[in-house]
Amino acid sequence: MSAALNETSADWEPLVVAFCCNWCSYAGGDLAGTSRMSYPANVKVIRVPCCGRMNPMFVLRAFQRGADGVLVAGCHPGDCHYSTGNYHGRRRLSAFKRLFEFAGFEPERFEVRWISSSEGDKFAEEMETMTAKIKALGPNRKMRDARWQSVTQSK
Amino acid sequence: MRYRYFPGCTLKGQAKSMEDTAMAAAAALGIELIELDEWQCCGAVYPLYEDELISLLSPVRTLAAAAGEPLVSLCSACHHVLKRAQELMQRNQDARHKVTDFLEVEYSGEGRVLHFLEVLRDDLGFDKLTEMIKKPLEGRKVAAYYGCLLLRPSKVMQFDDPENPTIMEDLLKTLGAEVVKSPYRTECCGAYLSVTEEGVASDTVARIIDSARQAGAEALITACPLCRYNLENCSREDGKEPIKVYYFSELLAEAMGLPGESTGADGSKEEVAQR
Amino acid sequence: MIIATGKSSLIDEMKVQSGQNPAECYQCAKCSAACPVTAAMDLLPHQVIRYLQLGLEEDLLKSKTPWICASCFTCAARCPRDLDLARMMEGIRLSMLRRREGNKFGPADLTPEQLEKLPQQALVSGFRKYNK
Amino acid sequence: MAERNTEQIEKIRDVVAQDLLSGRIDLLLGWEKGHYWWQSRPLFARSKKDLDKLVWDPFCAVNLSRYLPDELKIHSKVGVLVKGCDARAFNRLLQDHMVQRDRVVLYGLPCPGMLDYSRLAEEAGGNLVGLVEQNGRVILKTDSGEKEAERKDLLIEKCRDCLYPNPVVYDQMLFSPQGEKSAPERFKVVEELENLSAEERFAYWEKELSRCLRCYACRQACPYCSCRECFVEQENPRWQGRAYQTSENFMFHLVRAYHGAGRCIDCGECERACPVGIPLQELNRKLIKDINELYGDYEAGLDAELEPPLLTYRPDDPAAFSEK
Amino acid sequence: MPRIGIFICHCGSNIAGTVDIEKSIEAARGFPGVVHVDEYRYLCSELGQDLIKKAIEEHNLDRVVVGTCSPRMHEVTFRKAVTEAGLNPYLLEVANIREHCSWVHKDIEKATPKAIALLRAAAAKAALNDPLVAPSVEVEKRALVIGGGIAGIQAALDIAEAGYIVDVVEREPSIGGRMAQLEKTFPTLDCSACILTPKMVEVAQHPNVSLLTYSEVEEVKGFVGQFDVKIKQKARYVDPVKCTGCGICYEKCPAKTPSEFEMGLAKRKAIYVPFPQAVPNIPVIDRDACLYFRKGRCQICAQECPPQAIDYEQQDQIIERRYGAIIVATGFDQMNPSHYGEYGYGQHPDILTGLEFERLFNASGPTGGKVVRLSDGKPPKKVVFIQCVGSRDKARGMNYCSKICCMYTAKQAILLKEKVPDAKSYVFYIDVRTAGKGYEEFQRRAAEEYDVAYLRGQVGKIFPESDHLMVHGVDSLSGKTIEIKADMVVLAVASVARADAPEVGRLVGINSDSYNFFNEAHPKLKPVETHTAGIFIAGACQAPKDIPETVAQASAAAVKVVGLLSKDMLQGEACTAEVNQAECSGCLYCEAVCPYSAISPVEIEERYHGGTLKRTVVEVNPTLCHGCGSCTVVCRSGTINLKGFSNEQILAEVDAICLQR
Repeated sequence: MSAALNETSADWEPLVVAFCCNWCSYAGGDLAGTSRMSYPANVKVIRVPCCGRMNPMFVLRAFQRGADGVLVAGCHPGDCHYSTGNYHGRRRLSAFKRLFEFAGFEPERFEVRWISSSEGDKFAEEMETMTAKIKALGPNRKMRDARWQSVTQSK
Repeated sequence: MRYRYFPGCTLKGQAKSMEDTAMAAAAALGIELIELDEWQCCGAVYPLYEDELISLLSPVRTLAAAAGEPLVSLCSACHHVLKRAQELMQRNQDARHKVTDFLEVEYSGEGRVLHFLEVLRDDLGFDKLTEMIKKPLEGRKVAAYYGCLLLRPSKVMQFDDPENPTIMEDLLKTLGAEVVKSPYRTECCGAYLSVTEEGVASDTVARIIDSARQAGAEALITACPLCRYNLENCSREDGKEPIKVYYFSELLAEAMGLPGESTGADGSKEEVAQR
Repeated sequence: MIIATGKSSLIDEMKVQSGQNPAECYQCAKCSAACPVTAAMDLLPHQVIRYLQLGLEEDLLKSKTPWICASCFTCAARCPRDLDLARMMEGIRLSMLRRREGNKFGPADLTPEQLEKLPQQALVSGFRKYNK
Repeated sequence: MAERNTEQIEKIRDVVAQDLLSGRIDLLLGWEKGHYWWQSRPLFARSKKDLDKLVWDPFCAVNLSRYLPDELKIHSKVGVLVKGCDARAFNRLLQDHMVQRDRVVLYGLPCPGMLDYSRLAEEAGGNLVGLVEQNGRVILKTDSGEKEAERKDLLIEKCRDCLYPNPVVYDQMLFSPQGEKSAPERFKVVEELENLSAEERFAYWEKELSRCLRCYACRQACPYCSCRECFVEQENPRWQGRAYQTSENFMFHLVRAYHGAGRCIDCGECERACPVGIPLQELNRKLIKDINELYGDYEAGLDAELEPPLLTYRPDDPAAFSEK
Repeated sequence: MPRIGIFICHCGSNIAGTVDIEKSIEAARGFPGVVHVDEYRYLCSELGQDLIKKAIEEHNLDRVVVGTCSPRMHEVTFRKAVTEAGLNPYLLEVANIREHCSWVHKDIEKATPKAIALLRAAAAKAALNDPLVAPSVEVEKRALVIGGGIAGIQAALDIAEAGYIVDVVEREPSIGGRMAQLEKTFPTLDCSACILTPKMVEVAQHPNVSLLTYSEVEEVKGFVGQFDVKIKQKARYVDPVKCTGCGICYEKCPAKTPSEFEMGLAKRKAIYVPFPQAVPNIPVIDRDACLYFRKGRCQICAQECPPQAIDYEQQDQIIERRYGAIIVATGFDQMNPSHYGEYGYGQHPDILTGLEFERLFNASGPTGGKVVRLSDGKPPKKVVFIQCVGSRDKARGMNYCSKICCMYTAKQAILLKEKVPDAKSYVFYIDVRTAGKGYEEFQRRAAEEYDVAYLRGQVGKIFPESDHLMVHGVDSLSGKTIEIKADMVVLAVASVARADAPEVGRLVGINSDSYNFFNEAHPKLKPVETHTAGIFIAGACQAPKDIPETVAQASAAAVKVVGLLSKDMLQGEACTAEVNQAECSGCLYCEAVCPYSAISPVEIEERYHGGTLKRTVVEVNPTLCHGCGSCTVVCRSGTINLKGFSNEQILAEVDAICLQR
């Protein structure tokens, strides 16, 4: 069954790409695992050293390639492993989020969360919520690269 | 300086002298107080329960009637209810929509809500007032009694330091009186307990008056008709030298050399606190 | 004494309508120390919160204390837990008025002397407080 | 023909000619007439003779500061005529370390706003052959006669909401400054777009951006595009796909605008340069508006000493996410 | 084309129970560049690692991907394994298919495709991995301790005893800190000075310790092993070499000002030592109080000083030194309770804070050790102690418990009884907290043997009346409101972070909690470490604590420092930023956002139109770079990149993850 067909059917499952800071949220995700919490498999995590490493182009690329939602998770402001990364990240990604919404994306499709390494429960919860929100919105077709789709189908 | 003025029920009755003296003083100070048309009750008590929206109807109607102009009252209870209702309207959208929809008025928390004392302190300035004092209250030992409603909750009322207020003392100083500070000046007088539990009010009043007397006060000022009533009527017979209770505006008018008399709570003139 | 463990509708309602959660109180009793009218109370203010915490609804409904409370807000002004006990007291009073469907106090309860002497403000606010 | 402001042009010539002669500068960036009378293009004057071609007329819209980084590679000291927007562009380049302050002489020209030929032609109706300016009005001359119009109605888009017509940085101000300006409608279009639904907004941009030819004229005109290699041309990594499709156009324009976050001086050159008329400035203005809202008022290019908002932070900054 | 090997771990049934290993292997075989795929029950075991090493040899693998538990768990293990097989450790990539997959998903139908996506992303990233080498950093064998209170003193002594050089920076003219202000210590009632002074002398005389008193840290740059610190030594206007500490100067000085050490209850001179046992015993001149500095005349101290040690021309000095490690031990403040209007602090001389009351017991204190009322000099007969003033108060104070107040209040009540035998103490408390060796016994002694009335409740308001303080309180246990005609009230105010703690934190590069106390790296397992390598914390700058706890923490921090200084070299970070200088436009935005000053401008020469052109670009100091990557985002052209998390790698991961839904 092709991806395109999949998307209209009731059992369509969204793809959520989560960029997680190595020091807090990624570890929070580990804790969710060690605590055997559960969240939807729709979420796939990419490890980054810090949310200050998050280039908005990574987010746009994900949407081009077929992501339905993107989450960036970093340390709580004030707790950055590199002391200022998330402060910078907060400004950069806030500006980007506003622009992203201005371009016509639904605000829910891109979110930033602060999740510490001790917040396994919050990690699971945020992944659950994000997935549910994206599910309710339906598949993202904005900026989706049609050619990439055909690659997807052939694989 | 132009303000809309909300009198409230008591100022047209027993506390007429507060209104008369304040209006006279305001006129002399160039403070224009324009009484709201067809005003109604201030609401009497601010509803502390979220679903008691009915009690908000009259204060919000009043606030809306001021149409964004600064709204002044003299009675501390009226001021309290209006100020808190305004804060709720600013803070709680849901309540605002319900109340304004029901009243069919437009109001979203705008306009300054002031007590006349604040007008004197902040807008006119006590310095300016000094120039208007013709008959300073020299040698008169007067203590301020604040009560509750002007001060608390301080986050909303933002009237003065809730535990160590100074506005009335500063006024008294301006009027030339000898200011006496009594530690119980911010304690409750018993409020409407005098209606149902006179004994309780007698205790609280006794403490306030004793403490003022001990500090050397010969008279008290207040901004609340109910406080004045309690201070005058609920104190126990103890054979000591009585203490006079005035509205702040009465001493204000007196010091400015304006005609006017203190009206006791029962209407008799120059009535004193203890018989 | 058996502590009520079941749900108390009064307390649940009180929590929602007053926005106050009695569980946040750690019983330092500063409210009682600050209250100017404890002399006439059968329960001290902090005990009222304790009763709320324990779900002792019936005992609360019998208490005189909520009716003694003069809403002077001194307790709320000084509470280290940022709780507004004046709101909780109001909640209990209102629930009692609403449940018992009767008024606590009306014009008939006033003496002619009181009617004549009391300031209008006292009558209006008194009726507001004691009537449904 | 546009009537030339000969008096002003003479004054400019006098001043810069002297500096060219004395060696204070060895190049002057100014304007000369283009192919048509309603076009003025950059002039690179190295001698007094070159200055004969100098003009200062209502068509000198081109932002000259943009040429500084390249010219400074071959000239040791460059003079440049700056309008309000050229001066702010200079500050932008200064802040980006693309120019050195002591190697540039700025001649300030308070700017009355430039005129838009297409608006002139439309207003004139017939074949427009020239114009005369008089007290804030413009007399349009056509084959069939004359027509008068309000000057402010004929301004090019970027000048309509210009807040700073006077140079904010200069070595020498040549004329007395223009009066204070306000731009109440600066964010009007942005706000209108904000009020649309996400779907409507996307449809709007899809329509606009689908027309992009990816000629990158917007980038070439822009004073904040100062990279040696633009991300669109990079092979490794390949940020930007080569294909002419809307997805890639979105990528380009969102990233282009984002690269100007906290840096764009709102000079409007990108939009003026766009051959297909994409309202690029609205993307830039959206970022200006939001950054001002979130992190305090900041106008890029006003003061080169003030740190751009995306290079700094406050610990209690607000965020645009649903979690603060 | 790289030659990638993929190894999938079953982790017993931890992974294999929820991820279909067979299907995963099959899918992995199809990933670009993959030449070998294998599986094992426990890949982290000795045998599992051998399996990888052998495959590297047999299949000539140049990249390895393991599908295992979290990289935070075993990345190090597998990096070591591939190194042993001759590969650079950074050519390994981990796909976290346990914590992020098999453990959080129950359905094998959903977990398997996700595991495959994670493996694909790891393989895509691995294909772009470069061999990396972590730079080595030489360790400067000298430590800096900031703060000369008991924490700083203890830490410095321990480091010095281990044989390393240590500098102690103290802002005040003398070391000693808060402990020097105390009369006695609980629960033993040792005289504070008697146990502290010998330590102060010991640290001052230790050959490995340099005391920099009346000094402040101005700047900290660098990183673990090599912190470059600027210290400002403020001018004392007294030559420390000439000064004999005779004290004639402050005896003769005519200018008086409130004494900080005495909490403003007494005056000191403009030239002064803060307290008699000060170390070093060298006075300083307070410019703001000195008549000579204010009005240009006086100079009495200079005239009277026998060794002529006064030097009005002395200037502040900047000392620049390199340290291998830093301990921050900057202590705490007491909350000013003036905003509690009901307590009337600051409005009546007989309403004191605990520390102020403490000074009344001290023989060199404001009352010469007599416990008397400051209003009339009479000994107080009824003293009310109020606990939790500002602590446990989310409305107007601090949410936390200040931990020491229950104990010092009991102590002060006991001391009071000893000094004024007919005095009666009343303690208003919410809870009495006495966890600690001998603490509960001590507090009980106060209540049982020293006649201290513990009243469970709080005080509503204090009403000053003629010659006494009317305290309105409540005892919730009896349900009685209580009024006490007190002679004195002592407020056990909250211990709070120093007002300038956030600034110190920023300066040093460590972060704080919401109360501005410095954060430890882990609340349980790393109590003295911070998130910044090489910087440690000790004492009440981390949270309120008593002396034994402070000393224990100081020794712990010292051990960490000694461990660090015992190494000659430290391994730096391999994943650092790198610049392509040819494409760098030199806008220097990266420099502006780098938290470690690792990026700096540098001029290069370049051919241009036949000639050469000088232009500015940036360079990265890899030993300073921590690899946060913040620079990469402000670099619009991607000219500055992060090794190990490069733009190419992250984009490849995005592409790979999005490939299969």
